[in-house]
Amino acid sequence: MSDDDKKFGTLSRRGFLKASIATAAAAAAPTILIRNAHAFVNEPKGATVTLGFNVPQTGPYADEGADELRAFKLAVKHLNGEGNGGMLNTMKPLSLKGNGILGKKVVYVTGDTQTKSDAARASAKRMIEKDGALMISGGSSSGVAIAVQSLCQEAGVIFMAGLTHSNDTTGKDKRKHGFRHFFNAYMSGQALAPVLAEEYGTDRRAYHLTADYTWGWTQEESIKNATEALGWKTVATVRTPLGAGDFSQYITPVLNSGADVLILNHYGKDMVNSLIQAVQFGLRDKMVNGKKFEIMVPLFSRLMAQGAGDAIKGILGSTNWNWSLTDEGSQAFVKSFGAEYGFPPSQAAHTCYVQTLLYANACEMAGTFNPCGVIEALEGFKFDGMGNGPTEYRAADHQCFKNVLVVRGNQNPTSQFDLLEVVKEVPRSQVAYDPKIFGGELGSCNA
Amino acid sequence: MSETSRNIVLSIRGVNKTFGGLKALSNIDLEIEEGKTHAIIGPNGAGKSTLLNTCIGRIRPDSGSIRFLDHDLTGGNMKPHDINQLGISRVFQTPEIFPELSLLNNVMIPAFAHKEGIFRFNPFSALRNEKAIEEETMSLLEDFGMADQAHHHAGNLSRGNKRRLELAMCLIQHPKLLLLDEPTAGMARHDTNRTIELLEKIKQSGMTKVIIEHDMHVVFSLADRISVLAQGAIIAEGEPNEIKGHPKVREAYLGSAEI
Amino acid sequence: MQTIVASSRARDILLLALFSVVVLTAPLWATTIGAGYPDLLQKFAVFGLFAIGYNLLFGLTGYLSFGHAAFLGVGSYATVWSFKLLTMNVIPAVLLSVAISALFALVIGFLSLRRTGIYFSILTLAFAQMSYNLAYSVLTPITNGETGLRVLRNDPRVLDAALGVQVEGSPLADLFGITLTGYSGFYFCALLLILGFRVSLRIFRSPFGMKLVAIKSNQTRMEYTGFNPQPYLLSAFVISGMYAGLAGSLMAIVDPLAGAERMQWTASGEVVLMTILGGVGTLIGPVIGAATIKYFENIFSSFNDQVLQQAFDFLPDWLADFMVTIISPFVGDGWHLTLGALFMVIIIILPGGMMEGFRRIAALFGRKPVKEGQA
Amino acid sequence: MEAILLQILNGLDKGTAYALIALGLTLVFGTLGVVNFAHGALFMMGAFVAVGVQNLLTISARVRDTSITFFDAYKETPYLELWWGDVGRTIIDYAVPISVIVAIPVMLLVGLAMERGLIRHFYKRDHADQILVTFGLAIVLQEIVKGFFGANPIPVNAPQVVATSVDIGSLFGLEGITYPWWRLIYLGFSLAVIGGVFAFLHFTTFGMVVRAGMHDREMVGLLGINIQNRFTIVFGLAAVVAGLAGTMYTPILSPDYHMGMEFLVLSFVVVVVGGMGSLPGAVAAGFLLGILQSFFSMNEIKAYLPGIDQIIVYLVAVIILLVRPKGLLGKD
Repeated sequence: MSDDDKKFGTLSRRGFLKASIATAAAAAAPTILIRNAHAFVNEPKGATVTLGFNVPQTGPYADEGADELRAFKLAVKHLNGEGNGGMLNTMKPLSLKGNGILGKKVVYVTGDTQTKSDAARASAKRMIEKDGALMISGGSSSGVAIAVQSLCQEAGVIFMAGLTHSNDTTGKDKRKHGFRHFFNAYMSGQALAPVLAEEYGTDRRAYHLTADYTWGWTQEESIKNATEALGWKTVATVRTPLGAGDFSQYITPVLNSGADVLILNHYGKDMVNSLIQAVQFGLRDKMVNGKKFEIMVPLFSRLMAQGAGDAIKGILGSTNWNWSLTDEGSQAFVKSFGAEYGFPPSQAAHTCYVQTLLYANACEMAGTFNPCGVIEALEGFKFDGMGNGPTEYRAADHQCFKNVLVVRGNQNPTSQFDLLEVVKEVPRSQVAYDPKIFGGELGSCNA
Repeated sequence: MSETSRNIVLSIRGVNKTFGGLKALSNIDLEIEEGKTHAIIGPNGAGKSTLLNTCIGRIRPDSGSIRFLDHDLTGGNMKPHDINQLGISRVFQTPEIFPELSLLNNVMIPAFAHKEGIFRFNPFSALRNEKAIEEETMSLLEDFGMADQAHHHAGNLSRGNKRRLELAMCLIQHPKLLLLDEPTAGMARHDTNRTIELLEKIKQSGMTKVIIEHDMHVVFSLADRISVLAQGAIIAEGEPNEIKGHPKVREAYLGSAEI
Repeated sequence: MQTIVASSRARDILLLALFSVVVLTAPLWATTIGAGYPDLLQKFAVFGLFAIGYNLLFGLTGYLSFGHAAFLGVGSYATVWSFKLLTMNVIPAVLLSVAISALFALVIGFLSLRRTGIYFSILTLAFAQMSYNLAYSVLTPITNGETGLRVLRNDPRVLDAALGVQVEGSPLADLFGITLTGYSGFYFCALLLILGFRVSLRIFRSPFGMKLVAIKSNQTRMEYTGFNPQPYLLSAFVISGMYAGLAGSLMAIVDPLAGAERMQWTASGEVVLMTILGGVGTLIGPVIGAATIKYFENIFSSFNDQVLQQAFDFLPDWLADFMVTIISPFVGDGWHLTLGALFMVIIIILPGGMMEGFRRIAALFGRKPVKEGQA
Repeated sequence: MEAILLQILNGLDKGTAYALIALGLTLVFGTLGVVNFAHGALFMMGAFVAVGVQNLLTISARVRDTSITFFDAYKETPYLELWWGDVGRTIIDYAVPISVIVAIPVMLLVGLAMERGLIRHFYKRDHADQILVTFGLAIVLQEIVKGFFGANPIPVNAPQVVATSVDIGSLFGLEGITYPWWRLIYLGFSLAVIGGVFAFLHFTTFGMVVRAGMHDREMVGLLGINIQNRFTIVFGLAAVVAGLAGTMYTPILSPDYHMGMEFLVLSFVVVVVGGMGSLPGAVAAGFLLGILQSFFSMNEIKAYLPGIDQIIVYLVAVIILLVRPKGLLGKD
């Protein structure tokens, strides 16, 4: 290392993609950009503003991604003053005027995350570098969300997370540029605990099967802490390989372990398969320790519940949102979505729709697209009328705090969409926590 | 039988080999003299191929010893490339060449092997700088009358020409012993004759050769000495003339054959 | 396929010069096909390098490895760890990555090359899958599992610390003061791609390369010719593993993150497909194959109805709608379908991949068919 | 003790699943010399035959749920149930067994079409070309299924009477060994299919010719036997076996369009560990890997070797291939 390196080393380490983005327009020489003092990445110059919707279009979560994309398109419509306005009619406080964002028409670009971090980042980079997207949203796994969130931080654009449930997204991996409306594993545990105590008592022995990766671990930890606080014992926590398909070798040891509750920290296909198979093994017909054996899935999604069929009936879990909610905001959204597509939105669609509106609203509040201004507007923003009751974007970790739903697989569905019944809407105060418990630091605005 | 004045290249003494219960080789004694062409003949299943593979240390005999020059090959654990590096080159029953490569490259590769040994890591030296080897190869191909096809794919050659190419690949290594496993098997008469011509030329160069052959015409045109193998044992050995008249041979092998 | 000696030095220099010009001007011409932005150009270069290296094994020796993604992943992890522990300068990172992936390749190659054919393929696959499964789960302390290993501001970076270099904002890879992101990152990758191409060219033209082809052509003859194929195969395996490691390192340099899924069998399969699609055993084919697949993945997947509608704006409405209806199943979330169909069509029409197509086109225009190896 | 017995059952169950897929793969390789990356897609298509049959049987009269006003939600009652009451309900309940009957001709047709239309033109081509074309085909088939059925897993139920588990421990005087009916049925069914394939290949003239062809293709051709047509049928057979495996597996694993790819790699490992082209080898390797995978997932073992269940299949594959060059039962 030379002296030169010392001299330039600190100077040249600038914002991640900035140089490239500016030159992308000029498209040629490898120049290092000298940034104009007031500009920010992808500042919209014309009559439109571009948002990037990055969802899984291939792979196991493609249906979830498709539903997210529907919600995004609907949100864009409503922002541009088309359609019936959806939640623009119910959101409080509202700065949006139905004429786009800050008078600019909203357009969007889409991409395929393939539920892989590398592909998701490549897709997000395309949106930022080529298409000039100011905000990226979407995703259906925590690994992808965290990877894209840190990319957006480096690139100096806003990331409005889609479906991501890991504590890490707004915990140890939180970023100044990333915002999450979806709830997390800790909240699932806190919301479920009182219901579990009520339904199953405080003297239970739990057996965890956990998907062997980051999200699974954080959920296992959160649920374990919450249930042990109730007085439950944890018999065993067993890690299962992601995408195991056949879980029989993990389920049979449960039979004679002395446990009387099985907790499946699985999502997506793993959840579908492990749940179906656990039911086939007759776990739910068993009596253990004088109690009826129960199975629990801490994170539910309606789309995945469909895949589990009858096995889901009577199973307890938590969810961010369900279309059957009757508050004004949820109704408005379900109505718009149903009219547009002919079926109800999923929780993934809901969170993506809300995130888009929140971003747009923040821009209006800030009066600028400058991410620093937008971040400031979003931090500590209190709103209502978007489902889940009064909600706050906490400034300390960019996590939304709102009511969490505890749901149960519906025993007697009245329609093909009526899969989950809401057992309890756990108030936000019960699921709140001190942001310090997960560590991590937001960093600073990068624009 | 052996005299000290003669130079023995390959010497096989008392070799026995059984597969399962089957006696494949029984008490074989064989000496190959330098500069001579030694033919091994015998009916199908007589054990010719087993003998050949035992000779070069590919098959371990149950008893007996095999010496090639100063090397003991009795252990039977020789790798083909080690055998070659000792100076034994081999022509197969069906020509083994590099069909995807040009004739030139086909012959250059054994030339490199001769020069470099079993392994040399030289990914950055340019092939076109290897002029000496290229020239040597070209002149050999000229001798074989194949120079005009030097840049053609070897895979497109006729069977006879493939055999000739394979011979060239062996000769460029100047082997101390050349093994020919039925060099004219499956060839048309015309190709056979051309091959014999070629082998006669090589014979004049004084190279030691072992030929395993079916075709008596070939054997009697080329061989200095002939061993006759039947049911795993050598039943007769001698000059071609001796063999022609040998009653045991006629009985066991040549009975109906035209000589 | 190969008439190796026949290529003259002048032709090789011309080929290398042409290749360099095309690569270095990519930001200009790629814009016309919507690929002119740094990330995709970087991907072209990185995966081109990966495929060139893979082709040195598969194309020359015919040994089909199904585990090369493991070396890519190892290269990425090594680079990120170098960024975390040593310095943000890329030189140690690249060297470390190449060295470690060479070591991995040496061990895996030594064991796998004891077998041939599909048995070899499955051995490499097994090693790579073990690496991936472990990296995703129990090795999380080293790999950071699903989330991926990232460079953080408060990492020790002992060399930088000793030299008093400080990082403001997110730490970024640099080369003595040049930040290697965006276009500068692409040019760094491009230079290494050209270097990698040149090395590949030399190997193709060397006695060593000729011997590798000979092993593919007839291993029995090769052995009886006096060469021991094992060290040759192992050298080729390690060299191509080093290419993979370098590619992995570059991936982590232009975007400092290393995820386990880079090592999955699908990633190994991807480089196999790239190589076959472009043309196995050809010099340029693998690069073209790599660019094609990455183009589909990043550009075709981004076409949505809105984009299509704009593209067909010039047509009358009914026709535009019709076109959008026809095309939309094949783009956006249907990009996989198009890619799969492309694989089939190309290989049905053109045994030997896209390079075969170019050769035929050249022949159509009356030129003497350019033989690969001479080209 | 019970734990070990249960794991053996789990292992056998997994083993049959692997073996069934591997069987066709190895048959096709052994006879046709084709590395078929679309074989997993055949398994997936078999599963979707069950989905299709279930969907057909449950074509429903729909009664609007009037409580929902924003979109059309229906309470669905299958016509079969409306028309025939309990009989109809029973027919729907038996969707999977019915699918098995449907799957045989459907998969046979798929297999024949695939061989005639595509695979046959690739016999003489490089393995590289075969890989690319069959991989492309697998993607295309997959995406077509996705287009029709979506990407989510779709539940398919086993008939009610066998949807839960049975106390098999009582048979042996042991306690606490319950095992799902359907898995036992699957095990029995698979063994029957495997047995059937073996019997077919060993005791029919057709099978003997095919086996001879596996040893020496040219020789059989020289005998004046039209081996080509037989190979077409072999491919069809392989497709049927893979398809049946998929159909029968649906109650255990909700099918989705991607499931074939996930089984593909594992079945290749099974085939190769067993010895490429060896049918008994594929079955033996299937059972071996299935049982080992089950055992190494036990907490008692994972406590000492964390993560071992993640890699055990591959680790065993490596060891076997290093010890036995041509797999368990492969021939040199």
